[in-house]
Amino acid sequence: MITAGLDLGAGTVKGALLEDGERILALASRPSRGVPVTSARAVLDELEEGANIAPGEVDYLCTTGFGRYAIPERHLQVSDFTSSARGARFLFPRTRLVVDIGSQATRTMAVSETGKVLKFKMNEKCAAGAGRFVERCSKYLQVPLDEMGPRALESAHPKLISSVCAVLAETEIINNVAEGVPLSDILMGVFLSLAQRAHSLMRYVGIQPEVTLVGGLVRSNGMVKALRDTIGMEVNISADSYYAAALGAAILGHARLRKLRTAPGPSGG
Amino acid sequence: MGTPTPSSATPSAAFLRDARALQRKLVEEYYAGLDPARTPRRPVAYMLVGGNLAEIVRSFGYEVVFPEIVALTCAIKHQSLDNILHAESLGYGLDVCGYVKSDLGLQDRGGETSFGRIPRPDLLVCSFSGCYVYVKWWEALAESYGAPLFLFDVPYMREESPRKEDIDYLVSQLWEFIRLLEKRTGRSFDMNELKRVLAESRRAEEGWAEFLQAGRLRPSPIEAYFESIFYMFPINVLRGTPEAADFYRVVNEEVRTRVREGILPLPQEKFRVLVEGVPPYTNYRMFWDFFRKWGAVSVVATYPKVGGLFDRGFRHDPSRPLESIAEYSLGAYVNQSWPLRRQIIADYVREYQVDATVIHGIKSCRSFTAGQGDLRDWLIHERGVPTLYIESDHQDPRYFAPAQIKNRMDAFFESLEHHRATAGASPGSPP
Amino acid sequence: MKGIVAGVDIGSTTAKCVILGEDGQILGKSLSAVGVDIVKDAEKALEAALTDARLARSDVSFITGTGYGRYKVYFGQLVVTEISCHARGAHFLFPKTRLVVDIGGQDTKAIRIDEKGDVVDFAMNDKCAAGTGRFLEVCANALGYDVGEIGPLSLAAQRPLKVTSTCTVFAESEVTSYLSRGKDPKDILAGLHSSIANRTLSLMQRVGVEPEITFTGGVSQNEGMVRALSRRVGSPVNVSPLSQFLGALGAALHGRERLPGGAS
Amino acid sequence: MTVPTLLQIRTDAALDKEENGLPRVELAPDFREFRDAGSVAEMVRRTQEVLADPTFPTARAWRDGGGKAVGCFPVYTPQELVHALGLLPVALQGGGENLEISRADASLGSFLCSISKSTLEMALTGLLDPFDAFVFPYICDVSRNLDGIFSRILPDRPSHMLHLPQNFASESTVRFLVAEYRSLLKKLEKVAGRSLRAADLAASLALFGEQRLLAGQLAALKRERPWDVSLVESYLLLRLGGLLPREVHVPLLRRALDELRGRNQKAKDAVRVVLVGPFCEQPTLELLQLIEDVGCYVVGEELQMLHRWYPRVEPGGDPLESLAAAYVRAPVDIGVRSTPTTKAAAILARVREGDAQGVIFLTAKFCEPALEDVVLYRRALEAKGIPYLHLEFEEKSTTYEQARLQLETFVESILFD
Ligand SMILES: Nc1ncnc2c1ncn2[C@@H]1O[C@H](COP(=O)(O)OP(=O)(O)O)[C@@H](O)[C@H]1O
Ligand SMILES: Nc1ncnc2c1ncn2[C@@H]1O[C@H](COP(=O)(O)OP(=O)(O)O)[C@@H](O)[C@H]1O
Ligand code: SF4
Ligand code: SF4
Ligand code: SF4
Repeated sequence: MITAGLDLGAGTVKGALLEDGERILALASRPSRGVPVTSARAVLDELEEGANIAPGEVDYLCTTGFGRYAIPERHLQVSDFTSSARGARFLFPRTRLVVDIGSQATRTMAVSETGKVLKFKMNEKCAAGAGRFVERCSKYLQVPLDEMGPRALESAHPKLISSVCAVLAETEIINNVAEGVPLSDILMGVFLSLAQRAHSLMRYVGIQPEVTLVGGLVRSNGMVKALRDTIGMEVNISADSYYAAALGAAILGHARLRKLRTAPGPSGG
Repeated sequence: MGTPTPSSATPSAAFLRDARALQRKLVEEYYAGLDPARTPRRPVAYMLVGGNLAEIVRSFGYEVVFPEIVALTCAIKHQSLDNILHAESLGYGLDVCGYVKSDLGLQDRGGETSFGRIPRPDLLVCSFSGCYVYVKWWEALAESYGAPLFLFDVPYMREESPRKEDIDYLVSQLWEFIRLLEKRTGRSFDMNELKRVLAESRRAEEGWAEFLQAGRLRPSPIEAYFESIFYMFPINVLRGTPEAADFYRVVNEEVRTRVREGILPLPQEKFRVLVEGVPPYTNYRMFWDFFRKWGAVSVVATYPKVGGLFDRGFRHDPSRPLESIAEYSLGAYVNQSWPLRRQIIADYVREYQVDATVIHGIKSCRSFTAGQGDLRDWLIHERGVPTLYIESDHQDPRYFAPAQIKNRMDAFFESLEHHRATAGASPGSPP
Repeated sequence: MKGIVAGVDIGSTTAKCVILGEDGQILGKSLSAVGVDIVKDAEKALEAALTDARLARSDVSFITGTGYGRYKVYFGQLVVTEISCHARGAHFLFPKTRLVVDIGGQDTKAIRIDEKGDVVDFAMNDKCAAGTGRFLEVCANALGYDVGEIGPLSLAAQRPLKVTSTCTVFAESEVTSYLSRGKDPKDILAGLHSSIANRTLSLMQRVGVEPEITFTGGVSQNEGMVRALSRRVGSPVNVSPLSQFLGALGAALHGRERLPGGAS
Repeated sequence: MTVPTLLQIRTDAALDKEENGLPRVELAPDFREFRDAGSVAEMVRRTQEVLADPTFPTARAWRDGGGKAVGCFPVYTPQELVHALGLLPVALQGGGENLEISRADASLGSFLCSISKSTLEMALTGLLDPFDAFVFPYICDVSRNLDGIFSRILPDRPSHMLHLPQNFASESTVRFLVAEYRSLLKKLEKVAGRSLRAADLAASLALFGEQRLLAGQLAALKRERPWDVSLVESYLLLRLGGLLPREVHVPLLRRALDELRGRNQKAKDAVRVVLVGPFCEQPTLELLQLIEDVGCYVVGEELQMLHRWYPRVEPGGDPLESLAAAYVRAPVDIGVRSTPTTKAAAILARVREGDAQGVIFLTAKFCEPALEDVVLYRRALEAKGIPYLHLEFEEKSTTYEQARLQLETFVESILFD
């Protein structure tokens, strides 16, 4: 059984192809601004190519993410929380708390042993606490996204950002630069501010080991360090964590398909 | 409600002298006296500043804690944010009053502050006088501590003088409260003791009113906002003790010295300002600097009246103990309807020869803030008083944007100064 | 004695400089982005304007700084807030102005002025960055446009949509969610513009809406915004190609008044 | 997963058209549109039309018939007093999605709930012209302060702030409330041009008692057979009750109940939830529908509380005192009333009453009374392992992505294993 999971995020479309709900056949991603459908199709093609299978060999497609309703041929769609939680548990089976920092939102969920979401919370009010903010800082500070993490790690005295507003925070950063605060301290300050916002969400749902970080920011070692330092606890990461939601969708798709095949009957959902 | 930090630098050594030192000492002694480890331990009552029943509770031997004051002390000492963040992780939203979050966060973390440990309550007295949040806050305290809660329901003031039915309602609640205290403490109520405490209150009130009214002098020997906030501590927290009454003797002595020796809050009083609203305690010094830079002295302010409108004549009256306590609780500034509030402000503008008003709105305090925009409009268009409205928070430093606030204050005073210069009045030049 | 004066406006987004001749004619100007080194940006803004005017630094007798970075204009002799400067600048270009609306990168201001160009009352966006130039930039980017393109596009809308988000950053997601529902970007843009116009009107009403109205700041270069605003106000608003420079111009004018014999 | 719905809420097409001007609905002074409404579908459609028009069509029609109307801010006003004087009490429950807010921000402040802003906006723009007087109960500091602003901007129309007592343990509370009611009556009598007659008040108590009884039956039906009546339907039927003359609404509600009781639809596999928080500002219809669309059955809520304080006023004795006593003894546990029990007990009782599987906190943005209770409620739910979700809403929203995402997750977290 081959199932595909597509995570149509606000910034990037990610896809995962899974065999029997266990073995990763391929992973792929593509930026998506605005309408994610074209990028999603391209990701699907790339997955099939990567796994070397013909189109049509995918038995089941499950979508998640902000654009989850945009793909008409999907068999099922699930929310980002549900899929990220499954994906995180797949990668780290002892996960009890998942932190997902994507481009527009930071989400946290407490999960059960089976990967079921028990409690969850996302940043709703202010957007200063998510990846898009990091992207803008990268533009303003003229440090490429990939380099922000490594540069931040050089920081000795991180400069925290006090403003709650993403836009005002940018001005604050610019002021800091003007006042001669070292770049690495500013960068670490950006990650720490994100980590602190995530921390308050995490405390809302309750912190329990193990903690697994997923979503776009997992790619930045600066973010990982900031989160570890802030919560004072180990945080699981892996190369595939970026694809957690897509993986989770593929896993949920597999579970659903198996249920359908073993007990054929009226389908709902 | 002023308990400023002892570590804060005095603006002018000559200006803030003995009274300020004495105030610091009173604050320190008060918090030291609260230490739960102290023996013999006295029962503790939590109370709100507005319309409080401190005299009655003191006459039963309770120690009184005012969580608002603890919270503002934390804010001045830059300790409020940690408590607020903790409260947010408990589920308190961004838009909940900063005092509530600061206090409940602190309580949940064990009550430890840099100025002492705040004891747990044995009794919760909620004077619902001017702010609905009080009710919610005390419900939360009651649920956390399981301590008995007395809700003193104070009708809102919509007419200038209290109605008879209001006083009747309040007095009968007071008797019910006294019965509760008798039951809790096993002591019986001593009316003479209450009268004695009220007489002390009255003495402090006389002194405090005298101090506030010094702002009418031209130039004003006092800073009616920033300085008053220091001196609010005794009238709000220690009212009913001889120390409070003695404190204002020292204060007024100092004010008289200032007048004699020409010691002023600022070398030159360029603008006589009325300040309305709760201060941004987290950036109190900086905010004061923004005024000083322009030669702006606040000669009158509404915030120091949250504990009672003593400057407008109210006194506790030992000959009518419960009635006067009832009248007192009706008289907190925020318990006045907007028409009454507007009247008070109009009187202040006239009596204190005010040049301009600065309104400081608090993002998370609706009681004070909802309608301040309308007040601004009224002051400018119906009263011809130049008015600036700025907004931040009393407890949450994340909402104090220094550059923005400074920009507005600069623009406001810059144009006032320019108008004066071109109108041929006192010329001034930007610093 | 009159002399050549300069005004340097260091905003949150851009640095502007205007050089004013003895008779009040504009000799040169410059516009550049504000980067991380504000002090240097201020220097550069002045240098560029001097080059534009073919003048040397020594030709200028008085320099005034304004804008958020006004205290970073170390080489100036005076600082004035941009509120007073926009008032002065608007009065200079359109002497009958009574209300100035300045929408810049991070702030929106409504400034009521008297017949001399002095500030009577002003109001600024208090809540957050919503409704400012940055807000438009973010939304433009989300739709894949440059900020210069969106005004004209919004004017071509057929069925304007409503954008209600009060937050810059969440307006971005509102915009993308409309896109994903297959809405025409022009209609979304028209919605954005009218939402900002509405918010701006609310500020204007704080100080009193009185003609003539002059629209200044970078966003006044956006004709979609100009149209949306005048439609919402119900009367035309003054704009000029110099609108973005009115802060700097006003600063120069304030400086000129400081020169001996300079006060008009 | 969809709940069968009879409603066309607001389609995108309709949304796009709304740019120019406000929709305007004209009703006959005898309200025959509602007297004759034969089916729930028709009642619901007409109510939606009325709500889309922020110029208060029912109050205008009442005036056309020669009457006077009194605007009553949420949550509780003794409408019986207004009615007994021959005045029409009309619930002021916000401006709806068609009203643009541009002036109220300046007077009131930025960090405030939508209902307070839209109410003030309507006052500033003449939309409250159909009213002769206003009542603001002290439910929170915002509502209280609104009264003070009204007194300045609408000086020739009386506005009264009613101090609703919060000390329910005192022996003198009822007496005080009677005195409060008398002050209100003094103002209303001037508006009505006559004084209150005891017999009229008794008749009003009976009429409102009937309305409350039916409202209670509707809530019970929704609780017992949530698949037979959608949340939007039950909400709109009650919402109408604060707008129409009660003499028209009571029979309408009775007809509606007859029809709803006859329904026999198939139950879906949905999660039974209680909605907590929207006691004052009302969520949009889209949001209410979304909650059931994603797979919830709402089996308890705090919408339209004005009809639900007490089942009825005890007959006999002094009617004014009975009315006050009914308020003081009301078994109501919401954010704007100091709780007679603990918050923990209150929320668990409500979950039990609805046999609910979870709780959705649906609080108006910036509504502090609601926000503060959420913490205590959630502590109690956590102790019992009952799932909950917290969402905030505003009067004007056009997208529901975030709400949908969280609602779906909530349902998935209960249904999936
Ligand atoms: N190499 C990288 N280094 C640092 N941050 C990155 C990197 N790649 C992506 N990001 C961050 O990840 C975010 C995108 O996260 P993602 O989970 O893909 O979002 P979404 O699912 O909303 O599209 C970006 O906004 C960016 O901040
Ligand atoms: N040609 C243009 N068309 C539309 N918008 C523009 C144009 N030029 C500048 N802007 C807007 O003006 C803003 C900058 O305005 P400006 O007054 O220079 O701001 P500040 O003084 O705060 O730096 C930018 O955010 C941009 O959105
Ligand atoms: S303060 Fe900034 S991030 Fe917050 S709501 Fe406003 S624009 Fe958005
Ligand atoms: S008056 Fe304002 S600051 Fe004080 S408790 Fe009430 S809401 Fe908070
Ligand atoms: S919604 Fe909440 S804050 Fe607003 S008026 Fe109603 S109770 Fe008060």
